[in-house]
Amino acid sequence: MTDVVLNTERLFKSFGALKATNDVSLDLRKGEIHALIGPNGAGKSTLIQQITGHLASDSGTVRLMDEDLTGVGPAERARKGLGRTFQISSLAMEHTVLQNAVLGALGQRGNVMSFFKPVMKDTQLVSTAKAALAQVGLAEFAATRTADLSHGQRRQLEVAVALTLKPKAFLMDEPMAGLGLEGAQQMIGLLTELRKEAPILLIEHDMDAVFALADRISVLVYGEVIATGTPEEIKVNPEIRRAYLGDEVPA
Amino acid sequence: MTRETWINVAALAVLLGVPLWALMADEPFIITLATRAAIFALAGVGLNLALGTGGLVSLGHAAFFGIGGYAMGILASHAQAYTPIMEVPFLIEGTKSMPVIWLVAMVTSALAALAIGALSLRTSGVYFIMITLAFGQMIYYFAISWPAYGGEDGLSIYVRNEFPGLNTLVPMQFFGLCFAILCLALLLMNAIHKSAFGLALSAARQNETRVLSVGMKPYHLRLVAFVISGAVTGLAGALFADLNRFVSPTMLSWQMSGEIIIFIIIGGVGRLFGPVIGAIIFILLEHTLGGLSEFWHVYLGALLLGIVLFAKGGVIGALAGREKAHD
Amino acid sequence: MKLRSAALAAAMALVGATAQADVKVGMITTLSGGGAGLGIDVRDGFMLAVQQAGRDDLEVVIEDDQRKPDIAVQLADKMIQSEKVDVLTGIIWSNLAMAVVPAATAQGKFYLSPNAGPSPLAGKGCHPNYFNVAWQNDNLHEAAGAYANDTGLKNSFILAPNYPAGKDALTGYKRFFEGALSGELYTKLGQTDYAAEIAQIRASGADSVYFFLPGGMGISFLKQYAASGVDLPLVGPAFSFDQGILQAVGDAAMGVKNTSQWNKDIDNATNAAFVDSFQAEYGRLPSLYASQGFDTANLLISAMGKADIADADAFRAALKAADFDSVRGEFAFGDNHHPVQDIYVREVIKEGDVYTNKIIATGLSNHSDAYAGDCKM
Amino acid sequence: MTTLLFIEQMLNGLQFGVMLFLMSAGLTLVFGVMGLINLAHGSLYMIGAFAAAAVAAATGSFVLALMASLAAAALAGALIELTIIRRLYDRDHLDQVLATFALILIFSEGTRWLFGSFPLFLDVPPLLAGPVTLPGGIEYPAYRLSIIVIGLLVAVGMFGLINRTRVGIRIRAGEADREMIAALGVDIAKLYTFVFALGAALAGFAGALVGAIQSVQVGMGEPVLILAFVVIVIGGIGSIKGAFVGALLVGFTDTMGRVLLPQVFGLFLEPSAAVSVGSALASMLIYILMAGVLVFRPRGLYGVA
Repeated sequence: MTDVVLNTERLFKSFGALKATNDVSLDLRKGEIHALIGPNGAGKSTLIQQITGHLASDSGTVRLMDEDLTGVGPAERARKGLGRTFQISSLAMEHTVLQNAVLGALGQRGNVMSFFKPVMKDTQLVSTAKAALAQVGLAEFAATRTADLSHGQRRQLEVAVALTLKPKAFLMDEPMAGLGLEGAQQMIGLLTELRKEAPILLIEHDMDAVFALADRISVLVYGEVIATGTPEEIKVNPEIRRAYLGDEVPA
Repeated sequence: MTRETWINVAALAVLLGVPLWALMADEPFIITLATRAAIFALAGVGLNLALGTGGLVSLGHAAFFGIGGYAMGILASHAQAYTPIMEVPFLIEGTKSMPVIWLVAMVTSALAALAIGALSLRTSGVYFIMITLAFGQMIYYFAISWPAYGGEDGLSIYVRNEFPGLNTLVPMQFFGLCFAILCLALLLMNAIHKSAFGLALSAARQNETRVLSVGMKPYHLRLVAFVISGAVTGLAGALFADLNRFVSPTMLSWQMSGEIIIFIIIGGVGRLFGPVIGAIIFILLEHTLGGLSEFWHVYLGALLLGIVLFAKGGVIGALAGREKAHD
Repeated sequence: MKLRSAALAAAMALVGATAQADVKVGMITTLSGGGAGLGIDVRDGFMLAVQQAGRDDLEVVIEDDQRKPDIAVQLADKMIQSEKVDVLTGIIWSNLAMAVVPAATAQGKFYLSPNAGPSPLAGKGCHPNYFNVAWQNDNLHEAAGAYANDTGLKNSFILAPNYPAGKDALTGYKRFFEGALSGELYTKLGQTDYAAEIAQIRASGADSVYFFLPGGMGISFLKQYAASGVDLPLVGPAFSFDQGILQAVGDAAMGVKNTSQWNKDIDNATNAAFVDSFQAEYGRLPSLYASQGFDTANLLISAMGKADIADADAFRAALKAADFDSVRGEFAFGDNHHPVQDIYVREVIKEGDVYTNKIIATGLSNHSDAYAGDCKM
Repeated sequence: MTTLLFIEQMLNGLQFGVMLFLMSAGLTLVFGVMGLINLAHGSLYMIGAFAAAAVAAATGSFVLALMASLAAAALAGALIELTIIRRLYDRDHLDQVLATFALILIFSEGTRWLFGSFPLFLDVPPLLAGPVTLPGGIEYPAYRLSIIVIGLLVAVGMFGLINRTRVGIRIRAGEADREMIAALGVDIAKLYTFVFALGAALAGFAGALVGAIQSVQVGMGEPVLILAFVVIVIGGIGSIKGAFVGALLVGFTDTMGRVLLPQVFGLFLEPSAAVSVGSALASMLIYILMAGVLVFRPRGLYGVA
């Protein structure tokens, strides 16, 4: 499978008696959006954190372009091409929008230990950052203080920062959360574009968005992947309907 | 120019203008006071990189201030006694040359900051405050009980050290030197603040995960900031010891660490000129309140309390409003 | 801080043309924070003498050093540079004196020490313009060593805080004590719990304990020692048994021997008058420090009567003559400008409700100090 | 060193540890519940000692003095909580450090203004003066034994309060989730005032208890403050159990370091150098311990992440 960009093999993570992830194997292929769904507490966020390296796995491996990431810290995983957006906006709130984007570009370039050159006059970084802002539709807000952005705009900025990293794979944790209908539509449009740059592992609660966007869907319940398939396959899978959608939906 | 820039220019003008006036009015003591303010400002400028930009509340910066002071005291006392500092494995002589002393002060305090920072930065929040305090106390008690360099009595030198082309014993000339160094340090900090490093460091203060997820290590950023910060504060310590021609463990006490933080708070945390304005006001207070009452610390406490509770952002914050998100 | 006494201010208003130059004194002492009691006593003793002299050609400027060396240096600069004082005095602590005195005397000012007497200033670092009116730091400890010999003590356990004055103290004791040492301890500066040390004393087999623990450390030690049931005789220098802190120690101090160059029962007219007038003025018994402040001022005033401050050599000679009535009785300066004096042994007693001392013996007579030989001037 | 002396020194270590626990219990309680760093804790300790000394001088009763220390410190605590401290809960640690540092200045000089610059007299009650003989022939001061007992009682009492009482449940709930407990109808502001006053009372009580065998003077709170911080940081800030373990650890380390280090260095250095090096190291020892603990356990022994 040469088109696999990111995959996990038999990931485990327990907190005491709780098995947050239990033997999770997934892959993310070139050009696709792979959605990860499951009820609250199913272990989605734990899984993302294991993939980004914020949490150490009890066992199992994460591979990016066939490279084993075991023992590699979150910062290095980011530099190797994992672009992540957060469930709760995770931005430098006092900085401007452009500064946040430049921060991403800077992380991608490396060499942060530069003390004398004004970073906001570095044309290369600034143009990368501006391009990313333009792509998510935030170009006109470049000089705005991030704290002054609306909720939806912060989500867009999260994506823009991930873009500046020129990632090999995106990991997006609920990018639609809290967005209005219009905002969600906008975000769906944006993600559709983005999959061309790099595949997206998408965690999302908004089922309309998931079924509209995803090429494949995996369902996580009690830390286990109970099924993976196309939206159509998932829709008709009776086991999933029972386990995930609940009993009120007749099988 | 923004309002903050105007305030900054005014602060420098006051710091330079007052001693010039004092020179004309033949009030050499005012010049000494201004020198003291400039040196305290420098110490604060050093700490401000860690505390303001980096968000690292170090309650142990007196360690670096004192190490800088002792670098001066040890080098100069050996030079004045014509005894070498060590002979094996190689000969090290004392010196009375300020540039050499400054270099040694900065290198030794940077090394100390590297060691202390490398361990302390494993913690965060209150634990960081307390572990830096612990390291400060360690060095303080070491200095008090180590007899070789005077212990609690400290070390006196008879004449101020030398700087090529200047007579440092003339108050105005020594002030000029300190003022110039302060300006250089401000330029340096301004450059750092606008640099790639500055952007990343201040982002790490605002949001650690963000910095991690764009591929940078907050630990490294903070450690480098802590080392630069320690070196600048150490330089201030060497100048302070030279001003008094004396160094003692008092420079290493936790109250000293507290005072350096106070300069920053009065002026404005994270503001380039915060420590400058804070130090000027602190010196001013020390001398006006001291005349009012034997119990002037009560007033100082009340004033400090007022600033913390009601004037967030210090004097600069009150006068210039929120910091401009600059680019 | 300028605290001119009311009487002085009134006198100042009457300043007329005098033949001699006025003398301006800068007093730097500790008036706030932990050690303020000592500085306040020195100041009060000094100002009492100034007031009694009623001279209109003497001005005193008083500032608080907060017990911080760098503040003391700064104040000294201020007094010399802007107040243009002729004489400096007042410093309580050795480390502050070491910071201020060498620079002040080098600039041609006179310095009269009412308390601190660090060894460098008595020996190699002595200076013609530096006069110590109290003692060299080792003196009281030396007298304690001599007294221990006199009373037949053979085996002492000694302890002091781990800082230069503490080491000087034990060195001073050992210089005169001829018996053996069953233990020598340096405690942490500012330590407040001495249980471990007292256990070591109990186990050491010593026949006596000598301790130098100034301020709160001494109070803590004495209380804890009294409660421990160890009953070896205690000897200490006057600092832990002074009028100011004795009341805080209470019964735990009763009967303890301590060495001092002054006590309120020294029998001479000056002393009696001093004790009475101090009590009348301030409503408390004078302390050792007050007596030192009083003597310092009277030394200065005696010199003003003999010479003009403008003529430094003559003024210095007048100071050296020490031609004043000391509360200690006989008083003279040695060649290194430190006192040559008797040092007494006192015992803590209770007079009515007040704990105080009475002299029971003389530890050393006409005692100088160990460093005078190193002084070349 | 004989076995007997060793046992006595261990007892001293225990006693010092318990004393440290008394000093730090209030501090860790306040931090645990409100997340507040209170540098003025030492000042409350001093207020307790001064109140006890003043009342003991006036009435001659040690029991009344102890009660006065509790009342005065609790009152002072409640007062500053209502006027100042409650504005600090939502501030960052830096603001808390500075504001409470300012309170130290005010309290210290204010006390000096009221009581003068000389230490006050406070003695142990006659009943507990002098030593008692323990099994094995160790003579040990009765008062110090009482401190051990009282300290252990306070420790048990605090565990009981936190784990067994309604107030304790509220305190624990407040630690976990401030908004939740407010939603449940508990007056969080009152609860905080109560906890702060309780912490202050504990500090004042320790001040009176320890003041009887130490010096009651202005500035007595600051060394205690630093020690208390060392203790609670080692134990994990906010944990009563951590404070207890940390206090014992510091007590033993400090006591045994003072006793043993000079002797250890005496094995290979000449006596005066050994005493000097050993004492120097002993005075740094607890800070070395604290740095060591934090390097390996950045949140202290029982701290929560």
